[in-house]
Amino acid sequence: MITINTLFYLSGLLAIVASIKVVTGKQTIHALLYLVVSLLAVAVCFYLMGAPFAAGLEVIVYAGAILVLFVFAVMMFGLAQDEHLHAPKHGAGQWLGPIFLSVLLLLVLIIAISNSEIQQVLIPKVIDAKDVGILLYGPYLLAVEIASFLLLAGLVSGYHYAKPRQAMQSDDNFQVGDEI
Amino acid sequence: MNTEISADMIWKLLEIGVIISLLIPIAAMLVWVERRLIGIWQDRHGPNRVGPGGVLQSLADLLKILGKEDWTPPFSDKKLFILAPVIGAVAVLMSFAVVPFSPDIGVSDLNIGLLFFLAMASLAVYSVVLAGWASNSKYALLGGMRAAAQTVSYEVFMGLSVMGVVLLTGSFNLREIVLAQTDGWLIQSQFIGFIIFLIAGIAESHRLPFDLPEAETELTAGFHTEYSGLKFALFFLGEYLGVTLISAMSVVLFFGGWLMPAPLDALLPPLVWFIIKVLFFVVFFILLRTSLPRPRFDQLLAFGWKVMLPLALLNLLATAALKLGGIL
Amino acid sequence: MTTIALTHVLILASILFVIGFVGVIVRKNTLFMLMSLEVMLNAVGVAFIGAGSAWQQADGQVMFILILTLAAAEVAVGLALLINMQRRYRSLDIDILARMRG
Amino acid sequence: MSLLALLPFYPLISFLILISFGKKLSWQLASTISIGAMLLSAGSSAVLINQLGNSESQLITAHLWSWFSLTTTQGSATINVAFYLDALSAVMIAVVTGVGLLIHIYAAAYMKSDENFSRFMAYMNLFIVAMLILVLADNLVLLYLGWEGVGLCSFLLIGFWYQEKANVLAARKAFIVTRIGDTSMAIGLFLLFKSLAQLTIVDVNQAAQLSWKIGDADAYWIALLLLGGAVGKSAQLPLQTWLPDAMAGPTPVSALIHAATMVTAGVYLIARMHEVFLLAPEVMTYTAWLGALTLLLAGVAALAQHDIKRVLAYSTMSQIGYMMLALGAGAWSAGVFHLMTHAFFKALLFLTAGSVILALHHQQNLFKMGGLFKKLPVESLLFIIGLYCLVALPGSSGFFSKEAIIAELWSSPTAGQGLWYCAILGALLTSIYSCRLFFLAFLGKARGNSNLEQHQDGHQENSSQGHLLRLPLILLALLSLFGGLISLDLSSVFSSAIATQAQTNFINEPSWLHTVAIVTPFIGIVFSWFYFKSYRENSCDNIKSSTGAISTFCKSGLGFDRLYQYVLVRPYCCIAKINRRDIIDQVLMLSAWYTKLWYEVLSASQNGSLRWYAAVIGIGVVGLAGVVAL
Repeated sequence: MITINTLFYLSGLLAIVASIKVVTGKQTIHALLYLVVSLLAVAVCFYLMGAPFAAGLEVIVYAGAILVLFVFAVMMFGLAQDEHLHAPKHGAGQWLGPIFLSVLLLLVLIIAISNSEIQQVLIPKVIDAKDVGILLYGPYLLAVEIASFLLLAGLVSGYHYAKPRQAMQSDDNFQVGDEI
Repeated sequence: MNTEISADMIWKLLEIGVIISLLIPIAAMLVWVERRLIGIWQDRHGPNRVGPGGVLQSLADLLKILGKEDWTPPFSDKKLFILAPVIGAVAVLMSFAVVPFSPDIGVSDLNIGLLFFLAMASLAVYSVVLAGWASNSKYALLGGMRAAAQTVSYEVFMGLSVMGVVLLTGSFNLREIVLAQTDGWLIQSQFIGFIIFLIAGIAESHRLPFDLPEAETELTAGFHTEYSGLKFALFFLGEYLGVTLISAMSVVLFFGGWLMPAPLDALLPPLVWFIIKVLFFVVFFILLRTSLPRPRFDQLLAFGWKVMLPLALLNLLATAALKLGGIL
Repeated sequence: MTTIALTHVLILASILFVIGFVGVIVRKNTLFMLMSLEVMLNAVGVAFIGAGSAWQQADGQVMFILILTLAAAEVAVGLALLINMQRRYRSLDIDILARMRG
Repeated sequence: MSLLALLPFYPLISFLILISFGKKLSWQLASTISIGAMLLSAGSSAVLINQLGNSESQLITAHLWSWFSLTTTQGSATINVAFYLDALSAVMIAVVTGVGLLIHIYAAAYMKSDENFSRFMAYMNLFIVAMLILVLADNLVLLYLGWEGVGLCSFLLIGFWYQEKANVLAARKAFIVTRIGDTSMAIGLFLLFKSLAQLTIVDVNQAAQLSWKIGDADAYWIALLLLGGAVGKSAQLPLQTWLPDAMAGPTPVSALIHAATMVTAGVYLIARMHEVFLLAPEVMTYTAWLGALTLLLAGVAALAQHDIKRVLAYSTMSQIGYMMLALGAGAWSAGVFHLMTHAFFKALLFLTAGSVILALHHQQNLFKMGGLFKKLPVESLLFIIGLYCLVALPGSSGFFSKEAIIAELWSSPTAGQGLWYCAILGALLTSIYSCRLFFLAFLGKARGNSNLEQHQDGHQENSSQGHLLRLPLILLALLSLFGGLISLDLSSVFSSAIATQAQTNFINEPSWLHTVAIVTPFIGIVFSWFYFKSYRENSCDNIKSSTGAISTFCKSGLGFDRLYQYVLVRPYCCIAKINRRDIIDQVLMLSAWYTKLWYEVLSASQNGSLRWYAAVIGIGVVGLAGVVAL
């Protein structure tokens, strides 16, 4: 029967599969959509874990804004051709080392998690936006301010970097003095 | 949530089925309503042949569309091409899940209902963007990019404009928001918020005058240039459902949902009042379409970021200040 | 009423994190690296939310919001740089940028 | 701030202006600035000396600021930048600023046509600054600063025409050779500080008297090392070889630095530190013997020189030998007195020689001069005055000072009869080489100076330059003639020395000593009159310079240069060649190699590939987490 647990595991599995598809994808747009799926699945997980506000933000900000930005960028570049040129060669050597390393990392993480005697079980009580807000504008006020500055910096630098320049040419003679 | 199938769950599923099966015809009917109204305002007849007064025009259109070849362009990205209209329709339909139609009717009483609505609205962007991308044609791509830029921009103000409502009612739950307006509709205190929400809503649903992603005169049809048949119908459905949704949300957020002032509320059942209000807004949307010219794209974005955003922020600020001062 | 074990949430986060990590190492395309980074950030978010729920504290969500902010800023700058890179090199291959070696 | 404190700053300011603006300044402006600064200095020192005479304590001090402080186990000593003027330094500043002023005036005219005129004047001013610091220093560290400063200026001025290799080599030689003496002096100062924990001159002299007995090892070594410094600076045996070569510099430099002032710094040092020397009688004897040997050596060498300036250079060495001899014999006042008079007449001689050289279009070879007496009568007369003093004929300033020295030798406990004979022999030699010089240059027939007339024309056109050249000469001539009448009262400075001498100074002196001393120069003149007859009466266009082995040997300064070349320079070069790839360096290079190894390893890891970095971070995390988890 469908329980919260099964739902959680299902969406977790979905997130994992979608993430794998993101990493191994060849088509940029497809990979992006898989990422969206992964994010939505994670959002479901959040909701099931009793964090509906985070789930909402995950969808609105992550899936709805950040990834749209990605899609927008991809559409602007017309990256499809480029991706085919530089797609990873699916030789075993390309993937072997990283996967070995990652499996090792995963093993270490899992061992660490299982050894640390975490007995907690998620309590199905909803922590709603109000709690988060109270905390955010109480003890975390400074963090909020810093985050706002971070966003401002991101805004300014994003504008600066993406500003088109007349003299921008595709020459490879990148010089130290060049403005980026 | 119980592990067994309860009568509650069955009732819920039934409710969902009924609402969806009602919504789609309503959206279809809106096409006829729109055409008729435009006709009337433009001093002509509009579709009036099929059925009494042309009521069955939409049905006829549907039949025509179903009879068409379901053509997918060979140069397109097939999966996405098919997926795009589906996303659009589904996202809008999902949004209706949180809309409280009346005290008893409503699919889900989600405690983050408003957020859910915003989330679905933001997901709806993918429909347009992907359609533009998957079509692999320049008009579609340009339309898609316009849609992405426009939607992402206006989503921000939409979110900000409804925050005033959240501030005053103290909840994301739409039912609670409606109930909080028992003493007076929020349009009194949130007039600016309502205006912003309305404008953003028009932009979100790509209605005139903000239909630049599908501007017929310059982009032939924007992101759905390459679409035809049932897939095109899905886009159309999505658009009219979107109009309905925005109207419904306006009613819920600013005009007290099913609530009516004291002498009037007893006259009709709440659901009817709700539908009347929504229809009022739908008609308003249609009127808007006929009466306003289309701006340039850069004007649209500049208007958004330079006028709407400061306005929304000011509104939020003022609301917060008044709330803090105990005035509201 | 069943509940989810925190261990499982953390393991889910670990798996997502590792997947993203593989992507960062393996992919040459900078765009894919950015996406993989998003996966990794998201995994961290999962861990935070899980922990927050386990202890019934809103701090987990606060941290998630901060991560969200970080991700937004990162994407803004990252994509702008990507646009520049595309303009300059007509490619998004990160190895092209390996010229500034120590 | 008192006048004393300002004294070195006038030339310093002038130096800064001249060196900063350099070629932008016209000749008029540059010479006005530098001479004006000297005039201020000279005026100030005249006022100061007057004040000193009137003051009761016989000294004037000025404390400017604390420089640094030294701490030892015995306590700490603060080194101040402070000036100290007593009778001895008064003599020195009189010489330095007075003669310096005259030579500046002369130099302004002499160097007028040089394109680096302001640089030259700047160096001259800087030299005056350093020299004033040296003589006014209240402590030995400041003295050492001045000491090195004058060495630097000497180097800069000898090599002033640095485009010519000989000049550069001479400058380098002067610098290196004096550096040997300076090193010795520095070690002496270290020892002094270690032993007495004092560096202020007055305190050192007092503490030395109190804490050492006569003949103490400390006193002996310190005095010996200080003597080493003095020997280097004053061009005494065995570090005398640099002075003749230093004549490569412009003539005013030779006059100012290498005759009148800097080379006498050694004499000043020993006189300053006389309390220490008194405690080491052996060292005083060494000083006397060094002086005597230098005196004779330089006299002999001067006999064979061809170059007019080299003759004068050897003469300077010889005269400083007299001063050293005097100091070694304990005739402090006489030594300092001779220093002063020598400054006057040797400056006069050099400057006159400079005028002659200028008139002869930079001809310095004696054998190509001759017959100048008729053509340059004024210069000849001035030169005769100079030589008159140098030879110490009765009535001249040199006579008074030299006779004072010779008179004290016989009965001195640290000198003795042998040295008296040396001094007499030196006097004889002095008169002989002076006569030779005069005969060769001014008498006989003109040899190879046909361009003199032509130059004379140019000379007359530029009469202001001529006046500027002659004015200092005449003043110096007057000083040389009558400087001997200045009564130097240094008893306040050398009171302790006089006290110690008073006890022993009663050895019977033979009555003929003074007669012999006075007669000796005349014997030399008479001898030369006949011996150098050919020079005197020469009428042909050319005369042979003797080319015999002895003559060549003498001409080369008794072969010291060659000796050092073989004994020191060659072996050193040899060792340097063997150790070209420095052995110690190789050991140090090991660490460099090691660093480079690490650099290469780390550099290889910085391959610029972002994915590689990420992977390395991953490996690090795996490692760390592994450690934590397992």
